[in-house]
Amino acid sequence: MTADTSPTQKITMAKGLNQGLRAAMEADPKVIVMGEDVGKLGGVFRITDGLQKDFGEQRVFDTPLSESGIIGTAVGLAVRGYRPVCEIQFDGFVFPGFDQIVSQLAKLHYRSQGKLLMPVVVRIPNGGGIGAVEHHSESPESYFAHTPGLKVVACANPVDAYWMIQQAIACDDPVIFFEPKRRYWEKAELDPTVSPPPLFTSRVLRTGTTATIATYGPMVRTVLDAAAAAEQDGCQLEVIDLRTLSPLDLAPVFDSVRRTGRLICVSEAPSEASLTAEVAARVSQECFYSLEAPVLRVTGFDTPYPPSKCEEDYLPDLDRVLDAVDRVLAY
Amino acid sequence: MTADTSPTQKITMAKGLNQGLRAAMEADPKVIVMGEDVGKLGGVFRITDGLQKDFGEQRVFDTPLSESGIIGTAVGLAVRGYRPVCEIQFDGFVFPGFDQIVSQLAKLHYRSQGKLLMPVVVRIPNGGGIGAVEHHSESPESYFAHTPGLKVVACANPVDAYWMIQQAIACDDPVIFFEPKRRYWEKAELDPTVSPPPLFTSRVLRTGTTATIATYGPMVRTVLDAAAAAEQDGCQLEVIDLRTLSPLDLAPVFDSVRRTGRLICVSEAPSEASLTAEVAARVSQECFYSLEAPVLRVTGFDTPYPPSKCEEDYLPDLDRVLDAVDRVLAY
Amino acid sequence: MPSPDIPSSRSSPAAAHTVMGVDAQPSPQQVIAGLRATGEGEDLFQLLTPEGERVSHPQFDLEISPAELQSLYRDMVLVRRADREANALQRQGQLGLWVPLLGQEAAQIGAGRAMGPQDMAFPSYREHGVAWCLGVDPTELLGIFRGIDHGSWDPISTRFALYTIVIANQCLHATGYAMGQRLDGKIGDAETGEATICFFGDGATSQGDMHEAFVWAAVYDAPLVFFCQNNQWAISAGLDRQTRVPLYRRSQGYGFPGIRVDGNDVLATLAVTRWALRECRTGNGPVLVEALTYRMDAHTTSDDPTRYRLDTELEEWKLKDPVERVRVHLVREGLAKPEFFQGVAAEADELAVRLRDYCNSMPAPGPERIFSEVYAEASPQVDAQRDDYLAYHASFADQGGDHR
Amino acid sequence: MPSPDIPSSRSSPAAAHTVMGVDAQPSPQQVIAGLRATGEGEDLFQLLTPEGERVSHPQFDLEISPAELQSLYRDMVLVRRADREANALQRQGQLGLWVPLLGQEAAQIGAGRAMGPQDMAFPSYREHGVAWCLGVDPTELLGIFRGIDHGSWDPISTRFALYTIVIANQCLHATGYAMGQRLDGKIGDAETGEATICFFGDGATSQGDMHEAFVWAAVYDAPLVFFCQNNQWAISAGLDRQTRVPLYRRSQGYGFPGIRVDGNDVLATLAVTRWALRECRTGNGPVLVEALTYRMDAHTTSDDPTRYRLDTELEEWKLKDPVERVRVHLVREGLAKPEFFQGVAAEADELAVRLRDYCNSMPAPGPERIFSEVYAEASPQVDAQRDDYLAYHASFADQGGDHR
Ligand SMILES: Cc1ncc(C[n+]2csc(CCOP(=O)(O)OP(=O)(O)O)c2C)c(N)n1
Ligand SMILES: Cc1ncc(C[n+]2csc(CCOP(=O)(O)OP(=O)(O)O)c2C)c(N)n1
Ligand SMILES: [Mg+2]
Ligand SMILES: [Mg+2]
Repeated sequence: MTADTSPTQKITMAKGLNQGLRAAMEADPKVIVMGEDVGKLGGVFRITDGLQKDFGEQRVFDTPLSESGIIGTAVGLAVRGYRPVCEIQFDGFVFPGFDQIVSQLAKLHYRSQGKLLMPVVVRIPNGGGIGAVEHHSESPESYFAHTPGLKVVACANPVDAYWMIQQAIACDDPVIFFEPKRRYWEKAELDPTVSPPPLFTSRVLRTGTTATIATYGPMVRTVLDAAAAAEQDGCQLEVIDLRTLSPLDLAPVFDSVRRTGRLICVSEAPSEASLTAEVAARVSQECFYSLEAPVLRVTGFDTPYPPSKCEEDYLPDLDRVLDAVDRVLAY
Repeated sequence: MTADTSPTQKITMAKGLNQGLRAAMEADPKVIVMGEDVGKLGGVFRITDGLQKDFGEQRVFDTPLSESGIIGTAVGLAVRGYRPVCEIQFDGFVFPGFDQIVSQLAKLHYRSQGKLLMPVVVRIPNGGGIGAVEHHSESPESYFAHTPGLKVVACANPVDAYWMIQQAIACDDPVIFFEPKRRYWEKAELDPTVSPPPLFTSRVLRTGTTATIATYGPMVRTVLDAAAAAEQDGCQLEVIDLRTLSPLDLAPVFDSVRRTGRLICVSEAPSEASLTAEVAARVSQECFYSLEAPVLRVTGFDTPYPPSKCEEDYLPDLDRVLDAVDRVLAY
Repeated sequence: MPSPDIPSSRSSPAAAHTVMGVDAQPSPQQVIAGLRATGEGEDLFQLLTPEGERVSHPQFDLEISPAELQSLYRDMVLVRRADREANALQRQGQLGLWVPLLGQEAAQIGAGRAMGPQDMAFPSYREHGVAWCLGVDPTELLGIFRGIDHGSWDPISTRFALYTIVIANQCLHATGYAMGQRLDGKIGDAETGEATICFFGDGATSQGDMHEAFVWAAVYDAPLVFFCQNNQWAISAGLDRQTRVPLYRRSQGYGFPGIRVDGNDVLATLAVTRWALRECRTGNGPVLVEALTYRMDAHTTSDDPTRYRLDTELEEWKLKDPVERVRVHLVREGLAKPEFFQGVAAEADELAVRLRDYCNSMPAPGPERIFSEVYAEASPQVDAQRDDYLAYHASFADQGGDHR
Repeated sequence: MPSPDIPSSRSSPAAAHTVMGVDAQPSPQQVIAGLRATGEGEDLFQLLTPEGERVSHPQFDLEISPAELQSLYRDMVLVRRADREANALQRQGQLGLWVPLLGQEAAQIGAGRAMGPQDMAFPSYREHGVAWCLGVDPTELLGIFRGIDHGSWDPISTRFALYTIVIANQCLHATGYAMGQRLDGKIGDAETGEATICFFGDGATSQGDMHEAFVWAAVYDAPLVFFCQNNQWAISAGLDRQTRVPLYRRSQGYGFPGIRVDGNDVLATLAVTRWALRECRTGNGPVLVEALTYRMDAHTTSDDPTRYRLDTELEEWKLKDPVERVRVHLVREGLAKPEFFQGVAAEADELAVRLRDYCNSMPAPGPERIFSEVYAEASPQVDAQRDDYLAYHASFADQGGDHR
């Protein structure tokens, strides 16, 4: 195959999402995109760039400044047969829409015993590391994972971003879709002819024998970097990108831990009652006889997100991950 | 001491809360009670019964039907120097106020670096078991425990109810105060002259050697009943009422598990990314070398709360707790 | 640092008042009391007085045959009877709860009967009368209150969304649905166009979602009738806990019309709602209708209204009973024979028996119901929990049935 | 089952319109276009025209000395200069973000200067001019945008609450605070009574919290001025994404007065806000003030307005510049000498230098800041995490400073 005809292109995650949205809109006329500033502006991160121009103001529209309105009307539009893709501008602004998500979006399929479908995707750029002001660096994913009736996924690289957004839109259940905002501009090769793994599966990104690290979203890059660094010290880390946060797909993690005997779970979010707690609890139970050390968690602290000049210390980084590796190996 | 002069009285949890509120209002004129129907009606559970009559409409008032309004104005009243006690009518109705709780109530002390105090108590009757319609049986405590800046407690008996509500009101931090609604009418002896343990501590309610059970709120009664039943089978269960859900006070749990080698954690809430996951994760780590079996969790299912005719099956009961005891002992 | 010298103002409060169209200088108390005048006034649109007298109205009127009048009467009697029977079933322990519609029959039948076969309704939780008009049988409402389901009817084929308990949530769903009607190009003709109607109470008007629904519906010209049943109470909270001024005025600030109708007058409610739906279908939506009515029973069977309102209030409202005034009208004008009334009464008795029989024979769901339809596309997590629990549950059956 | 025969209505849409005070039968498009007429009209209250001409107003007027005028001018020039300097600091990498006030100086100085020393303000995040009036030095705003703090000033002693980023959240805080002023018995006298003023944008009016604040403030007669800076844009969303009609009309539906003022006219804004605060202090609150103004710069330094609005719009608004019209007025009427303008310009230069110097020397917080003041009463959980992390952090220092 020559370079000219190669379908592969190097894209950023932002572009991957944009192209994925575009493909989903082309595939199904019921897909609509709504949110604050998603039209002419293309979203504050430009994820919806050009979509209004190409699909019209009926299918891509700016909304009033009201998140409950965004989710609540999306519910009504779904009842009417649409497949709304809602953009929440920043993680910290999903809370005015939390009631509609938890009380309605998550429950209507169950309430109606399947008579109503809720194929709504709520896109949320999440996490810190971009030097932003308050409320722009939150990691609220555990709230949604704790909410039955929702599905929750987190993409971590441009290729997954491209596929996962399409799969989420095609899913007949409500999907809370997390995008690691500080990774929007990282690049990877996308070959759109290679078909993707199913949406609700986790993936082993790197195999290893010394210890396992499970993570998701913005921390995947950090953990991969840590694994590369650790290799130089002769330490082979197995890295798993969870991808689906609800339902969790822990089988690959169990398999891995049965081989390595050690697990570290990494997330930016505060730790108390979080997804990392869930992973630790489940693995501690399932792999009770295989674990040679307790599951360690490397997370954000149980404090509000600090002023951004402190975020380097707040966010787990390569060093904190490697420190945990040292600690887990010390058992 | 003769019966006449004994300060002890037999009260329900509802009465304990009512008297606790009354005592707090008498002690501090800045304490005000606000919420839907808390005035003449005394709240749908009558927890605020008689307070408006005795303290006046300025200090005990019915609000518009708006939970964001309840929390948001309470924040403003706290800035003004008041100590608002907000009633949320049912667990399922806290979500319209979630944004104000998470974005403001939890963060203002941190944002202002201590220049503002947020001594606000949000009372939430929680849990199922009363045969109610949808949204009236939720267990949302993990959402709050996952939110830095909040403190979260759950009372489980009339005596604790009486003291804990006073302690929560006296606390200078925002406290989300869970009341197990199906236990409102259970009775116990209250001796108001005996001083209570500190608010943010868990308590061993029953000592035992076979296994430890940690729980809170409505499940405490269930677990105590299970422990009594287990005793007949020669099984000595240690029962710990967590009482404080954030911060957790796990030292007594660690101590206990180091002795018993086994832990079961019980809650009505769905399990994914919940408080029981947190307890399991922490205990699995701290007591790694003491645990003779994995920590088991007995919880509600990861489904929306079902129609109430199914709630007997949904809610952990004596049998499910004992089944878990059998399983944890089988390791 | 700011400059210290602050200029002073000559504008007096009195002068200022004139800006708002108030010339005098009333006391603060007077101002607010004036604003709070929420009673019935000339702005309350009526076609049938409490005494059963037919009045006309310069803008709206209704041409209505005796047969049509009878059928409205019949609907109201039947839904009232179903309501009373369900209330009794709760008292007898057959239902866990009931939410009575007593007193709101005209508002609900008037609104429900105004709907065309292409219109969609989003109720709150008290709209048993609207359900009736859309062909949702009263038996289908029982599951919710018996704890068997969260709503059993098909919201799509009946065009009656499921009951929504979290106050005002449904108002945004209705807005989204109506936006969809517009996106689908179903707006334009007063008869064949589509519209949506959304039901909510006076208390609901204080919720943020209500406002956002107003904002969105106005911005997107949604074909949506906001139908407020102001029954004057939100549990124990009287109207003054939600507003200073009549609720129908809310819409003014959003740039769409609001109208107040006597919600105990089925004819006026029918006429106004029909007008409002036509406005919406032609593209002039949204429209707000406030139906002034009264909750004649408790908030729910769990409520005790004696704690917060006077009996005299109820007595006054009994004089404005929505069903009685139609009966009086039919009788006085000779529009219905005694046999008609006997027939309706017999139908009501039959309905009550049918409801009771149905209720008593409703099967309780098994534990598998907990796990049913949590997702459209199965979740391994829920499936595993289901399988575990059902196996565990079956183990008791094996042991001889009961839990220990 | 409902009766099948549905009576028919005689009410025509035309007749119906008359109910709303509209006699003709306009097309849906016309109706909505009419409702959407949000431009400036006779309802826009002004005391100083864009050309710098002093006009009077029958209801409001302002007696103002040359010195007072000069001081208002000075405030506006200085806050504009601080704003431009901060914007430049962001461009130079000294700040992570800046939120410009450019164009909104008159609205903010007018409102801020109307406040008495007993009044309290709840800002959004763009109110640098109001901060100025309350003695919050511009340097104190920098920490937020440099990522050093979330607001450093004392909200109690300055009577200027911290910036609130989640849109409209602060409106409920202001309502609660004003309810507290009333509970404390501080209402009654137009001069000595207390009032609160709450700042928010046009976009904020669509949030549920805004509505709930209107409801609560009305129900509890809160001494609260709702001050909306309608700068016509919410990032890229024009006003038509939030409303059909001018925003000041919103208050009508809640039963309290609303007034629209030329927000680029510092005199008019001062007069109206002063009146509104007096109304509130005497007990006639709440009051809504809409200050019509224009966001002359980007939403923030991260924004690119060329993507969504035309330059011509900005050019038009430059003709209505809030600072320039005061300068022209002072010059034309001979109310200030050249030395005055030179003095203010020199002051502005000094302020800019001071701001820059301060910014460049702001120390970054250490990691302990993460754990500081999470709670008023220490949490063992946070303390343990702090101790662990600081020990871990110190271990790098021991190793020779840097992370590996
Ligand atoms: C968000 C929310 N808060 C509180 C409740 C509890 N609640 C149920 S009905 C009700 C009063 C509703 O009043 P209104 O809107 O006037 O309707 P009505 O019951 O009078 O028909 C309240 C407070 C609820 N269902 N949802
Ligand atoms: C709840 C919430 N949603 C979204 C945002 C993101 N955001 C920040 S400013 C803004 C526009 C605000 O517009 P407006 O209220 O008119 O104020 P302005 O910025 O024009 O002063 C938006 C959408 C936010 N801060 N909070
Ligand atoms: Mg009501
Ligand atoms: Mg704006």
